Amino acid sequence: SESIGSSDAEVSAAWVYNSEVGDQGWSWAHNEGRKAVEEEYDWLSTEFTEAVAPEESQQVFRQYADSGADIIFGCTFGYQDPMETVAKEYPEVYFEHNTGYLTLENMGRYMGRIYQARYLAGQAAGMLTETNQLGYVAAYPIPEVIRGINAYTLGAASVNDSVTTKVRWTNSWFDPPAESEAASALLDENVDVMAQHQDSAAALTEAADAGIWATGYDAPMQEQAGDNYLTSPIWHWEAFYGPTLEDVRNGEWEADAYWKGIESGVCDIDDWGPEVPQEVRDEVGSTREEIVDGSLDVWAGSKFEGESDEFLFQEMNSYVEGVEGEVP
Amino acid sequence: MAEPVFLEMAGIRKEFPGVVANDRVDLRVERGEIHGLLGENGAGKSTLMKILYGLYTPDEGEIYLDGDRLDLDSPQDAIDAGIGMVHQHFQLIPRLTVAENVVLGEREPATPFRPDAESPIPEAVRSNRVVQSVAERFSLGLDAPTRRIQRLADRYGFDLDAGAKISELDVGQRQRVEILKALYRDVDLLILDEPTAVLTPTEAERLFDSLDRLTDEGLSIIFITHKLDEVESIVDRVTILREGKNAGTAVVSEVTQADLAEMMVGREVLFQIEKEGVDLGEPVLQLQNVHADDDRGIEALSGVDLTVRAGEVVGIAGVSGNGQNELAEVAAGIRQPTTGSVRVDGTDLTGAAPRQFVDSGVSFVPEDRLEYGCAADLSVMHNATLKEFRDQRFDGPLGLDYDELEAYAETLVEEFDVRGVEDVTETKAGDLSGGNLQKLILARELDRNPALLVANQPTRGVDVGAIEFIREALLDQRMNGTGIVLFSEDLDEITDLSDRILVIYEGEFVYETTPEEADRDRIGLEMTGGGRAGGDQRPSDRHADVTAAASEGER
Amino acid sequence: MAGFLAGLLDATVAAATVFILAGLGELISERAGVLNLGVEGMMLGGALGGFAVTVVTNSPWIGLAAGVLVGMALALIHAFLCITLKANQVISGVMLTLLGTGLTTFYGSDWVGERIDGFAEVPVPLVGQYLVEIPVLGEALFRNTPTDYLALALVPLTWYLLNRTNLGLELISVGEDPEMADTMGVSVFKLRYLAVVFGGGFAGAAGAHLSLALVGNWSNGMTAGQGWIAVALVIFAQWRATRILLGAYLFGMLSALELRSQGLSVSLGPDAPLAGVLNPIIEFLLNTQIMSTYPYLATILVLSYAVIRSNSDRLAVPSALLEPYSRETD
Amino acid sequence: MNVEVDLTARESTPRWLAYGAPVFTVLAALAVSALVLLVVDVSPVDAYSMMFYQTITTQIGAAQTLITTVPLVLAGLAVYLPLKAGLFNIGAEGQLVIGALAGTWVGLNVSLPGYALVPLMFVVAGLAGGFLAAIPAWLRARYDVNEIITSLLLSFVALEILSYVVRGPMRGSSGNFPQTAQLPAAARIPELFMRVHVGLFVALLVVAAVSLLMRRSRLGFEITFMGSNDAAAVQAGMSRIKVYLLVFVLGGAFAGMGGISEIAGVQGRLRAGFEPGYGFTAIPIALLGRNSAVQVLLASLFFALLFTGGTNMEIFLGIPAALVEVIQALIILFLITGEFFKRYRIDVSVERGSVTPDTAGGDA
Ligand SMILES: Nc1ncnc2c1ncn2[C@@H]1O[C@H](COP(=O)(O)OP(=O)(O)OP(=O)(O)O)[C@@H](O)[C@H]1O
Ligand SMILES: Nc1ncnc2c1ncn2[C@@H]1O[C@H](COP(=O)(O)OP(=O)(O)OP(=O)(O)O)[C@@H](O)[C@H]1O
Ligand SMILES: [Mg+2]
Ligand SMILES: [Mg+2]
Repeated sequence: SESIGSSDAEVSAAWVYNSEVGDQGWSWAHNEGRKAVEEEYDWLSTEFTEAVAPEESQQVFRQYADSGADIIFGCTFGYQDPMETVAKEYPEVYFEHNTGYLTLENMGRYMGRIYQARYLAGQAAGMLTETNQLGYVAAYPIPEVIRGINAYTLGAASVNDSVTTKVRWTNSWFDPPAESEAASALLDENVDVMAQHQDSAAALTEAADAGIWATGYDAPMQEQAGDNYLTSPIWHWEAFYGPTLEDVRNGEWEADAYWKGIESGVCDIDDWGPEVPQEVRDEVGSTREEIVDGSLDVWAGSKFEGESDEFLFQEMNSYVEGVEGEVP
Repeated sequence: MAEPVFLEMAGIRKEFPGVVANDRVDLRVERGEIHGLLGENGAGKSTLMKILYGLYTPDEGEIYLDGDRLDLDSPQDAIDAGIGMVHQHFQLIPRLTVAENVVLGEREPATPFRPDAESPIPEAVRSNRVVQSVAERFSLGLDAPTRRIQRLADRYGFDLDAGAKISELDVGQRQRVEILKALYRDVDLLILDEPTAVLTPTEAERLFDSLDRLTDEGLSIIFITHKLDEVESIVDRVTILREGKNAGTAVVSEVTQADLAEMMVGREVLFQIEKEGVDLGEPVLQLQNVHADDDRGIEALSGVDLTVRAGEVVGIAGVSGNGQNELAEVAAGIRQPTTGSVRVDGTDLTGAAPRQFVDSGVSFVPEDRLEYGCAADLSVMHNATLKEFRDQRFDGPLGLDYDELEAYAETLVEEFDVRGVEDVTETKAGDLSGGNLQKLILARELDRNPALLVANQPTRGVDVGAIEFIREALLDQRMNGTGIVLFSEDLDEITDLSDRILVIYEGEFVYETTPEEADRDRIGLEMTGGGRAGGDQRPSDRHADVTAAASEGER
Repeated sequence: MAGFLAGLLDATVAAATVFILAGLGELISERAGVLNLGVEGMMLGGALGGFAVTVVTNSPWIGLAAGVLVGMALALIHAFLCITLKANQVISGVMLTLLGTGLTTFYGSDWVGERIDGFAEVPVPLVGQYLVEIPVLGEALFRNTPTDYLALALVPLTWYLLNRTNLGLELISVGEDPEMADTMGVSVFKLRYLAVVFGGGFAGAAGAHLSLALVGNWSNGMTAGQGWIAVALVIFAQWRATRILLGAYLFGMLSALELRSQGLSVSLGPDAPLAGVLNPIIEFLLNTQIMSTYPYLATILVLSYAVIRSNSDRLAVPSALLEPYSRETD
Repeated sequence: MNVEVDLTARESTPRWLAYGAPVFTVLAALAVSALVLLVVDVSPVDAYSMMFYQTITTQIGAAQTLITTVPLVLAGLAVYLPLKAGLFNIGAEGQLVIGALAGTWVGLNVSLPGYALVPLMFVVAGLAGGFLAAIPAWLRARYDVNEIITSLLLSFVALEILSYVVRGPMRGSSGNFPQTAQLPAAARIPELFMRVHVGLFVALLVVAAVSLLMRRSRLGFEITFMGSNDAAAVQAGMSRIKVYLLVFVLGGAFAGMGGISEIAGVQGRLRAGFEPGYGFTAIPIALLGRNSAVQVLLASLFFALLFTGGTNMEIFLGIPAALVEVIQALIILFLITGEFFKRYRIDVSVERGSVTPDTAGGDA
C-alpha cells in the first residue's frame, strides 16, 4: 500500500459486516462482491469481519485503519457515526459507508438504485397476479424500504391499474418467525405474489410453500422457492467495489455519493424462476432496457416525479397510490 | 442364646464437622414396647434416629433388626426393612392431599393394574414385570390406597379425610398424617421424634391412645420427647442420651419423674454462684396482656403480663415449645404482639420497629444463634459490633471507622475470653465453636450496658467452663442495673441466677416463685403441665393470679 | 372480518406451539425445583439440530428427534452444573443461552440457505378435511402441522404425568421439599436430572418446530427471544400445565396480532367523543413495540397479583425452586 | 469393587483455594476452548496471545479495553450491590438501556453548557435506571415477589421501549432513520486520552464510592449483614425494605449511568437495536467480584479484555464471532463451578466388597 498511485501498487481493503456472511442476506451480498474483486485483482488483498454490532464497530474500523488498510467499507447504516469518528482519526485512510447520507473528505458513501429492480419485479407481479393483491413483507419504515415498496407498486401499476400492495412490517431486519407470520398474514388477505425486504428467506419460503409467486431479496433465492420463484432484486456490489478499488490504486479516489442503478450493474433482478411465462420475461425485459438507457424514470408520473435524489434517498416517507394504508 | 432383641443399635458413632453427635451409642428396643428416648437438645437423639432411618450413614456401629444386620443406605432401605419415622419437623407437602403425601414413594399403580383388583386386563399381562413397572411409574392409583388409609385412620381413631389437602389440616391432623405415612408402609418399628411438641394435651392424649393400640398389635415404637409426664404415662422403657453418649436405660415404672429429670438435665453443678442483693430500680420491661402468634399463625402467647425491673433477673422456666421463643421475641421487639402492650424503660414501644427497641437499650440473645444471632459467614468483627456500629464513637473521617470497630471487637474478644479468634476481621463467626460464638454474642449484647437483656437459652450447647463465665457475666450485668429476662430449660440455671421464677406452660404463666422458696419438683411438674388437675384443663380465667391458678391445680 | 379472525386464530395456533413446547419443558424442570434460563439456547440447538438432520436424512421426523436430543444434551450441562455441582441456576441458565447461541451460529452458517421439506400443514386425520371448512375456526383447529398436534397432545400428557402418575407425584415432591421426598425413598438427584433433561428435550422440540414447521429454514439466532417468553409463560401459567396452553394462546395471539393488526385501522371516528385523546392512546397501545411488552408486563402483573394475594396454594411456585439439595453434606 | 465418590462440606475454604479457584477455572476453560479453536484451525497459542497479550500491549487495544470497561463496571456494580444484600438483579441490561434513553433525551432537549449538561444527563440516566430497578426491589421487599424474574422481564420491556422511542417520539437526525439526532457537542462526554472518555473517571469514582459505601459506611455494614443473614439483621434493628430498595435503586442508577456514558461518550446518539449485552455480562462480573467493588472493577477489566481481545481475534485471526461467544460462555460456566470446589472436598476412594468385619449377633 506504500505506492498508491503507481501502476504496481498493492491495495489492501477491509470490509465490516453487521451480520454473519452466511446469512444469504445483506452481508452475504456484500461478501460476494468482495470475493469477486478479490478474485479479479491480483494487486488486491481483502479482509473482513462479520457480525459487528454498530456499538463495537469503532474498534474494528480503527484496528483496520491502524494496521494499514487503504480503504475500509462499512456495510450497514448503523456504522455511519462510528465510521465518521474513525475517519476523522485517520485522514490518510479511505472509508466508504454503505446506505448512509454522510460524506467527509476521506469518507464516501454508496448505495444502489435497487428500486429500479423492485420496479421490474413489481411489473412482473402486476402481470401475474390474479387477485390483484400483492404482499410485501417489510423490515423498518425507513426511506430505503419505502422506496422499494413504492417502486414495486408503480411497476405493478404500470401494467395493471387495479393492483394493490399490502405491507406488513416486522420491525426487524431479521426475525424469521415474524417474517413467516407476516407472510402468512398476507396470505390470509388473498395476496398471490409475495415480496420481502429482510435478511432471511422466511417470507419467501412461506409464500412458496403456500403455492404463490414469491420474490426474494439480496441474493438469488431460487433454491428456497422452487417452482414458485419469480425473481429477486439482487446486488452485484462488485460493480461498485471494482472501479472504486481501481481508483484507490490509481490515486484517483475521491469521496463521493455513489448512487447508481441497473445501468451500472450494481443491482439487477435475478434470473427468472422456471415457471415464469415468456410474455412476462419479454415485457419486463424491454422495460429493463428502457431503464438502462435512461428513457424510463421509475418515478415518472407518480407523486415523486421530479424529486431530488436527496429527497428520494433520505426523506421519502409516504406511499404512492396503490399501496394500502399509511407509513406507520 | 436368648431370643434376640427386636432392634439393636450397637456402638453407633456419628461425627459432624466439629461435633460428635453420637458417641458409641447402644440402643435396644423390645418388640411391642414403647421405648422412650430422652436427652437435652443436641444430645444426639435425632441423629441416632436418622441413622436408623437411613438418612445418615454412621461412621461406626451396626444395626440389627430381628437379628438381621441392616445395611441402610437410604430411607428406602429402612422403609423396606419395616422402619417408619415421624420427623421432628413435619415432612408433608402442604399443596398435596393426605393420600398423595402418604403414598409418595410407594408407586401405587392405577387400579386396573393392581394384582388384587377387578380388571379388564388379563392376569398374565398385569403380572408381567415390564407392565408392572410401567404402570408403577406412569399411573397413579389413589382409590385403593385411599380406602386403605381411611381404614387405618378409622382403626386408630384418626379423624381424617384422605382426600383433603394438607394445607387444610390443623397441626394435630398433620401429625396423624405423619403416623399414617408410616403405618401405611406396614412398619414394625415406628420412630416418633418429638411428636407431641406441637400438640395440645387433648391431641396428645388421642395420639397416646392410638400408640397403645399399635403396640397391642406388636409394633415397637421409639418415642422422643422432652415431657416427662408423657414418658411416665405411656413409655415402657427409656434410654437417656447425654452429649451423644448413652447415659443409661431404665424401666419407667421403676423410676420417678424426678429421677428422669435428674438423669436428663441434672448436670452436676460445679460451683455455687455468689449472688449479691441489689436494689431493684424502675421497671425496664412491662408486658400487659400480650398475645402473639407463632410463625404458623397459631396463638403461642395467650395473655402474658410481665414486669421486669432494673437489676432484676426474671427466670422463665418451661418445656420448649410453650411460648418461650415468642415471648422472648416480643420482649426484644422482633415479634409484634397481636394484642397487648409493650413498654420498655417507660416508653410505649408497642408495634415499634426493632430498631427502636435496640435504640432504647434492649439487648437480645436469641435461642438459635446461627439463625438469628449472627451472620455465620461474616467476620467476628461484624458480628461483635452488630448492635453498636451506629454509635457515634465509631464515626470516622469517612463514615464508619473500621479500625475502631476492629479495636472494639478485639476488646470484646479479650474481655469475654472468646477463643479461636485469630484475627477479628478474618475469622468468621461461623467458624467459632458453639460456646465461643455464644460468648461473642453475649459480649456484644452486654457490653453496651443495656437497660433490658432478653436471654433465651444463653448456655445451651455451651461447655461447662463457658457456662460458668456466662452466668457470671449475667450477674455482673445485673449489678450494673440491667433488667434480665432469662429463658432456660436448665432449672439449676434458673434457680441460681433468678430473683424471681415464672413457669410458662402453653403460652401462659402458671406458677411464680423465688429461688429461696423454690421446690424443684413442683417447678418440674408445673413445666410439664402436671401442676394442674387433669393435665389438659386450662384455667378458666386466663389472667388469674398465677400463683392461685397453680395452687388450685395442685389438688 | 371473519377472514381476519380465521387468519388470526390460525396464526395464533401456529405461533403458540413454540410457547407450548418450550413452556411445558420449563414447567417440568421448574416443578422439580430447577430453574432453567437456558431455554433460548436449547431451542436454538433444537432448531439447528433438527434442521441439519432433516437436510441430511430428508425426514423431518428424524430431524425432530435430533432436535429433541440436542436440547437434552444442552440441558444435561445445566443439570450437571446445578444439581451435581450446585452452581447458581440463574447464571448457569443465562450462560447456557449464550453457549447455545454461539454454538448454533458457528455450526449453523453451513446450513443457511438449505431448503427442506419440513412439516406441512395437514388436516386432522379422517374428519379434518371436512371440519376445515368450518368458518373462522376450521383452519385454526383442523389443519395444522404435526408438531402443532404434538404440542397440543403434550399438554394433557404433561398434565397427566404431573398430576396422575407416581413419577409426577415424586417429581412435584422433589420440587416442593426435596428433604421430605428423600425421607420417602424418592431419589431427588435422579428425578431432578430427569426433569431438567426432559425439559431440555421439550425446548429442543420447540426449536425444531420453529425450523421445520413454522419457518422452514435455518437462520442464526432464529428464536429471536421466544425462549424468554416461554420462561415468562411458566410464571404466567402459575406452574400449571393447563394454563400453559391458555397462556401460550394468549401470547401467541399477541404476537400474531402484532403483525395482523397492521392490516386494520383501529381508531375511533373523528366524531366520536374524546377521539382526539383516545386515538393517540389506541395507536400507542397497538404499536408493535409496545405490544411486544405485553407478555412480560402481563407476567409481572400475574405474578405480583398471585404473590400479594399470598395464597401459596393458588400460586404453585415450587417451594424448593432454585435450592440445591444435599443430604448431609451441607 | 466399586468407586466411591465422597463429598464433604468443607468447614472453611483454604486460602489458596479461595484465591486460586477463579484462576484455575479460567485456565480450565481456556484449555477446553483450545479444542474449539483447533476446530477452526487456529493455534490456541496465537489466539490467546492475541486475545490477551497483544490486546493490552497495543495502544488501540488497551484504550478500547478501558472504554469497554466503563459500562461493564457500572453494570457490574448494579448486580454487585444487590448481591451484597442477598438479592439478584439480572435486569441491569434494561436499566442500562433506560438510562441511556433518559440521558439522551436530556442531552437533546436541554440546552446548558457542557459542564452542567453532562452531569445532568448522568443524574437523569441514574434516576431512570434507579426507577426501573425500584420496581422489582419494591415488589420483593414489600410482597416477597421474586426479584430475579421481575428484573429480567423488565429488561425486555425496556428494550422494546427503546425500540419504540427511537422510531417514534425521539426519532431525529436527517432523514427518516430509526435513531435519535446526534447529541450536540455540549452533551458529549469529553475525551481524556486516546478516545477514553471522562466516563472512565465517573466509573472509577463510582467504584470508589461503592467501595467506601461498603467498607466505610454504616449503610454498607447493614447491606453486608442483610446479605449474610437477613433475620439477624432485622433482629438488630435494620430495615429490610430500606436496604433492598437502596441497593436496587443505587444499582439501577449505576447501570443507567453506564448506559448514558456509552451513548454520550462513545456512540454519540441512540440507535434502534442498542442492546450491548453489558447488563447480562454484569452477572458473572458481579459473581466474580462479589468480595469488593475493586474486584468488580478487576473482573470488568478482565471481561472488557475478553471482549476487545475477542474482537481482535475476529479481526486478525478470522475467528468467527460466534466462537468467541462460545469461549466467553465456557469461561463463565467454568467460573461458576469454582464455588463448588471451594465448598466441598471430594474424596474418591476405591473399595473392594464389604468393609465391615463380621460381628454378627452383638453382645446381647
Ligand atoms: N446435619 C448436621 N450437620 C452438622 N451437625 C449436625 C447435623 N445434624 C445434627 N448436628 C449436630 O449434632 C448434634 C446432635 O444433634 P441432634 O439433632 O441429634 O440432637 P437432638 O438430641 O435431636 O436435639 P433436639 O432435642 O434439639 O432435637 C448437635 O450438636 C447438632 O448441632
Ligand atoms: N448443618 C448443620 N450444622 C450445624 N448444626 C446443624 C446443622 N443442621 C442442623 N443442625 C442443628 O442440629 C439440631 C438438629 O438439627 P436437625 O436438622 O437434625 O433437626 P432435628 O431437630 O433433629 O429434626 P428431625 O428430628 O426432624 O430430624 C438443630 O439444633 C440444628 O440447628
Ligand atoms: Mg432432634
Ligand atoms: Mg392451521
